[in-house]
Amino acid sequence: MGFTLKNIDWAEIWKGTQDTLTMLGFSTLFTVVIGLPLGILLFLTSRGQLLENRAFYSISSFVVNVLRSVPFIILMILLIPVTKMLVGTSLGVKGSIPPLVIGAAPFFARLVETSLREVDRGVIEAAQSMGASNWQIIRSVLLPESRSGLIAGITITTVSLVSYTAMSGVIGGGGLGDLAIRYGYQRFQTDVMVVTVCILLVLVQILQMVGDRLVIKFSRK
Amino acid sequence: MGFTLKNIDWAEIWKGTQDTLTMLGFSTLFTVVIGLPLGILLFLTSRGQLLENRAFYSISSFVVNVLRSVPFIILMILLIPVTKMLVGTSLGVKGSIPPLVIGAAPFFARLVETSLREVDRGVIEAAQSMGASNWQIIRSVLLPESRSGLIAGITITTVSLVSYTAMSGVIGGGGLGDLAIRYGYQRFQTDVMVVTVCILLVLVQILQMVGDRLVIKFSRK
Amino acid sequence: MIRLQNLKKDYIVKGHKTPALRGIDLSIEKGEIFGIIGHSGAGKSTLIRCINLLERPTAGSVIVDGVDLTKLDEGKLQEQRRHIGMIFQHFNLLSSATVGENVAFPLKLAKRPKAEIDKKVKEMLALVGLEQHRDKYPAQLSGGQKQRVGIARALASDPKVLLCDEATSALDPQTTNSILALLLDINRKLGLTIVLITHEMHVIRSICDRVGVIDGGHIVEMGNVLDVFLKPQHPTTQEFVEQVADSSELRAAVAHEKASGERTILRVTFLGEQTYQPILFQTMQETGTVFSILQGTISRMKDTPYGQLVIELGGDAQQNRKAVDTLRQRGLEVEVI
Amino acid sequence: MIRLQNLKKDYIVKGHKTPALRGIDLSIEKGEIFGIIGHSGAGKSTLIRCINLLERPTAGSVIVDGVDLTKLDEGKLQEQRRHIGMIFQHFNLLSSATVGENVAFPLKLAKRPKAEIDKKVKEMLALVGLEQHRDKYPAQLSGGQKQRVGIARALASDPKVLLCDEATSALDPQTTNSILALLLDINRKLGLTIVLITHEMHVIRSICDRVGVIDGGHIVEMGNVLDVFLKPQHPTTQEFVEQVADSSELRAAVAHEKASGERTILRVTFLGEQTYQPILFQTMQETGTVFSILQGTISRMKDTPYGQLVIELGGDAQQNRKAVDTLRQRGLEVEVI
Amino acid sequence: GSQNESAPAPSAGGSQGEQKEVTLKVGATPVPQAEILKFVAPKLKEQGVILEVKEFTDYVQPNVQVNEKQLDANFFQHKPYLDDFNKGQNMNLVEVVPVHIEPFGAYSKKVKSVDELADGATVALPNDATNNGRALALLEKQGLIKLKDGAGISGTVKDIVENKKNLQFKEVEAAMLPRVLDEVDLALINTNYALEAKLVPTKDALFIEDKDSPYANYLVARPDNKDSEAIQKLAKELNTPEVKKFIEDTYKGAIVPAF
Ligand SMILES: Nc1ncnc2c1ncn2[C@@H]1O[C@H](COP(=O)(O)OP(=O)(O)OP(=O)(O)O)[C@@H](O)[C@H]1O
Ligand SMILES: Nc1ncnc2c1ncn2[C@@H]1O[C@H](COP(=O)(O)OP(=O)(O)OP(=O)(O)O)[C@@H](O)[C@H]1O
Ligand SMILES: [Mg+2]
Ligand SMILES: [Mg+2]
Repeated sequence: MGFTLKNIDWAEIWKGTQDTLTMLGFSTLFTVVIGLPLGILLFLTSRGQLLENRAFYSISSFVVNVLRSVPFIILMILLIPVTKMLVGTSLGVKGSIPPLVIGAAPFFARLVETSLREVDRGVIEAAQSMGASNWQIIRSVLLPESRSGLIAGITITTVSLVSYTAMSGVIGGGGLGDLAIRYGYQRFQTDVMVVTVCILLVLVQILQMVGDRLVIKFSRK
Repeated sequence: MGFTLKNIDWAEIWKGTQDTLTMLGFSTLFTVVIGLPLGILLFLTSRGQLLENRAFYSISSFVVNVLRSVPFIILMILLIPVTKMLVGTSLGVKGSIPPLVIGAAPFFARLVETSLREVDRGVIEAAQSMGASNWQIIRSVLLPESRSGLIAGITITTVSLVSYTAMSGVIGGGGLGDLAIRYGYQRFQTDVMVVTVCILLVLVQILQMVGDRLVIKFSRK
Repeated sequence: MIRLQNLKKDYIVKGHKTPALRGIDLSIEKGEIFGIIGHSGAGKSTLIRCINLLERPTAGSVIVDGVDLTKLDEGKLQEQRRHIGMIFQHFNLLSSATVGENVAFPLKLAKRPKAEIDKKVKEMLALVGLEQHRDKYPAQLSGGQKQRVGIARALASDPKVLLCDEATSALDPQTTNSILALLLDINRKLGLTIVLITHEMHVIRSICDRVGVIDGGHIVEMGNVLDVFLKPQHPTTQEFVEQVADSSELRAAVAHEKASGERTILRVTFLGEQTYQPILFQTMQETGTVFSILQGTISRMKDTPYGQLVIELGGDAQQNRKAVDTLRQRGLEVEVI
Repeated sequence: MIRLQNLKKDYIVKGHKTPALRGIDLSIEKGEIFGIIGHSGAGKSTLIRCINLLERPTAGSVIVDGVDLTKLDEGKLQEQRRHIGMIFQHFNLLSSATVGENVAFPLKLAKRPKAEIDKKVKEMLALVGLEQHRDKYPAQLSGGQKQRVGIARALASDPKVLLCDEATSALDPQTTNSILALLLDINRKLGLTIVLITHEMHVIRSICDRVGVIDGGHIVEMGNVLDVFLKPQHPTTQEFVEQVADSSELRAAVAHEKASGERTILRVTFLGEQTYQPILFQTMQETGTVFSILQGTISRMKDTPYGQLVIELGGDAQQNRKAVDTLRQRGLEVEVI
Repeated sequence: GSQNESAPAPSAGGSQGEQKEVTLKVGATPVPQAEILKFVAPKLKEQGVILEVKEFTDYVQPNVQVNEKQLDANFFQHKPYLDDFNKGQNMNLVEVVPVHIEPFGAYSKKVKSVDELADGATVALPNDATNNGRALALLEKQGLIKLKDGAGISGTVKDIVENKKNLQFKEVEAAMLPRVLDEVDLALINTNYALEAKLVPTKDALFIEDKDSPYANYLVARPDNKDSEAIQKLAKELNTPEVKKFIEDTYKGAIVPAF
């Protein structure tokens, strides 16, 4: 039985690719926009740090954990009202972005927290000794000094989002992963599965390569 | 409409909890066992490092990316033969462990790579100057020096695995997440959903707390 | 300018309180250059880090420029810190910023205009001799170059108080001297107050007005550099001062001469104008005593010439006694060893 | 023991080759203590890091104990490195290991038995005075304490060659002296070869046999410590040596005396036995010249006493000329300034 | 079927062409529902109804979204499920027309007939609410197990009161069933998935639901729009002879028309 591409509808694949890119682009953007400050807060309020605050840390850590422990599909369902409020619909590409972001942001926040913890205390102290405000320390010390770690974190998160987008099929999100599941898995069309997975792979390879380049570029150690 | 626990079958919940713990325990264990060496290899063979090897890095990075970009459910299907070979069945708790591990290990490997990159070059050089073999450098320098980052990485991975285990319902993996989806979501038994999610949450909180403690305990900076 | 009152600092090591500072009282005037010496681990870094509250003291107060820093809230403390520059023992440079950006850092924090920052950075880099390394990252610098970046950075923001923790310990003597000259210059022109930890006696000698000796978390001796150097009271201070005078060498020299029998060995100390006068020679000549120098230094302490020579007299007992008396009459300090 | 042949090292900065070493030829005998001095950024650390190949030279060969390290494969190189201890400028301690574990580290790498390791660690910590800090982590140590851990670690594995990059630059004079005494002791007892970078002239003076001066990636002068110190040829060396003799002070002293009219100023150098003889006094007495010491030091270089005094003669022109001649006849080196 | 009722919508004349086009959003599972919908789409377009098919791989969202008016209708469920859902969720979605039946079958690669099933044999069931009860009911009908009275469509493994052969049940995702057929003694597989996996229900099934199964798949809408012109046009198009032929030709008896 030769492998043929008889089931492939290239228009649909192209649409799926576009959908995946849209979902990925927006969800990565918002994940970073939300996850970065959250991670910084987690770091700053944790034990022994600048804004040590047991209560705040516990609460935000709890919220992050809630979001991370709920299975993604359930999260998606639970978030429907929120999603509708935010983007007007809980369906399709648009509707899948909020759950993706809310699922990935806490995860990214943890990566951010871990990266920031690696910043040399001495350098933070140097900034403090110059009278830097906390905001300045964040912007001019923590972020630049952990830049390569943060970029690696963004890469890891984005690649995870790629496989998350597949699950958005539940709410008709579409995209390549959904195509792979709907045709490849449910309709046993191996050719669709292979093609979509290959495209996903190329996408991920590109993301990873860009990420790696940037990490090396910004690595000053 | 008051909230009652009429649908709760505690025996089943207990069974689900056990299944989740079993899946989590084994998959975390093997994820670390596989992901750690893989992450170390990724790090060592990457540019400017001890065993710099463009070809090897590209290939292993590619494999890692393949595994990370394929939607989990598809990964599970593709892995059926492997799973059967490894654990004798591709069904149930046992059958869900290999795909969980193969899905999470590459992810953990990336976290390991990122953590190792934070180890001070000077310390590695010190070990080199004492004639440490690469293996000794890994064991006595890289691992202990990045210990707190690695623990944070394990915590992040384990918590991610918690939400992954929910997906193993596809192959009858069971566990709390699957209960939440099948009863809570599909059969609208809100009480089951609430109870299972609460247990998951407690689990995740405990994992996170233990992880945080260890990170602080091993943080020597 | 700086007043420390009963300052205490305990570290917690494995759950046990281990005191690093045990009650420091210290007052440093505006425009003063105050040196701190002490053995490794004595508490010098801890003390200096308490001055800008990088280390929160366990007890006591830190008053800088009339303000008790320990009582300030976050924002006010930041405001105060902008006037206190610090050079760190381990440099603490931003590894992600170039040399130029590191030096510009405090200026950026203070939101100075870009043109001013550029000008200042250029000026500071020229002062520490790193113009050509402006675009390198710290990891690409040698140890001494990193330290100079730290110095340039601390000085860039024109602080009123400068805290130096071993600021020249990685520098060769010429660079050290040029840095010291720079500090002295700023101190004189702008009244910069400097607190300076060092283990190099010649740094203390060259620029400090007063010096404090720390031992085991206490200040065990404090005073004008001259007094402390010439009449050290506490054993630790004596050790330090002797080290300069190289007592081990002296012992060797003395042992060496043992063979020559009957001997009188003196330590003669000159100070100020006397130093350059031929007092010693004339006295010996007058009393008919022969002498040789076993060990010693003639040098200056900041602006004051001083000298300390260990000499062996070669006359007979009476001549020698006469010589000692005469030297004393002529105002020299003489100690018979 | 160590032979460097035409060693070159270029760094790549922003895509441009910037040479740090431009062809170093150097040969160090077994049991020798070789000092390296040079300005900050001259290439000292780069050179010493090339000796154990932490930095791969761009060209040239590194022969240690008869083996060309640049030609070895990984495994053999590791084997060779076990015999080369190194003390780093920035300590490079394992932050996750206690002081004790850091010192034990090279022994563990060499798979020595546990009992032996424990014994050795105890012994080394005692030598550097850190017994009480055995269970602390590096972050809980002062700068000098960290450096001492680095020294203990480097010595723990009984290396045949020891590379020291500013090994005592964070230490107070007493601790420095005790460490130097320790190094000298090991050198004498076990024939340890030491290569030592420092910017502290007195370190060179105290323990080095030979010294090399690096400037801009070249060795510009090399020789016995005495020769180099007393007759520096290259401007850089002269600067270094003058710094010890504190030429700035001299200038001040000379300026100070200007008023007194007609004057002869001499730099007189003593060496060995002469140092402790009353040659200077006797000569002056005989020629009827008055003299005062403007600046100077009488001290020793490793085992050799030496002295260098700048004196002003107070006689008339003829007396002064006579005095100079006599001093020269008596074997002193005299330079009229 | 209710093809002849017409909604009292003012604009709903018999004429075509000039009238405004309406878009219908219909949620459906991929096979065969979505395919059937896509088959009728061109004809609806001629009548001014643009059919937008949203594919779901989930059995809850299509109902929820119809109820919340994010979708106009859905096409994925049979009546027992709908009833159960309405009851459970306090909704009153209504069925419009039945279209087809997907007879549920039992397959095996290890045994040739039910009698060969050994004691303690493993049986794979779909794990979703729609099919789980249905599979159990089929097993009960074969006399392999007995379910609690009134278990009905929402019966689960927990409702089994008698299990003579001591069957071991493995509940997995419906589409997974053909893939794990090798590993179990018996698998109850939805026909659509059996088809996809190249099983021939009429030949390979050990037993299969008969044609009068109550599990006909319906087009489902809300009470407020079930009579709208567009929905009615769709309903009518779904029950044409052409569709019947399409189903018979395409699915070769594994899916049978229910009209
Ligand atoms: N990794 C690097 N990349 C680029 N340039 C470097 C690097 N390391 C050192 N250099 C440059 O090479 C030159 C020599 O550096 P090296 O560290 O050998 O100096 P050094 O003599 O040890 O000085 P110091 O006494 O200040 O430690 C310096 O100009 C330095 O800026
Ligand atoms: N973070 C810390 N935790 C515990 N102990 C500490 C800590 N920092 C310093 N110490 C201890 O406090 C004492 C004083 O340290 P400090 O750094 O003030 O010494 P120092 O006088 O600066 O020495 P050096 O000249 O070696 O730099 C030392 O014994 C040191 O081990
Ligand atoms: Mg210190
Ligand atoms: Mg150096």
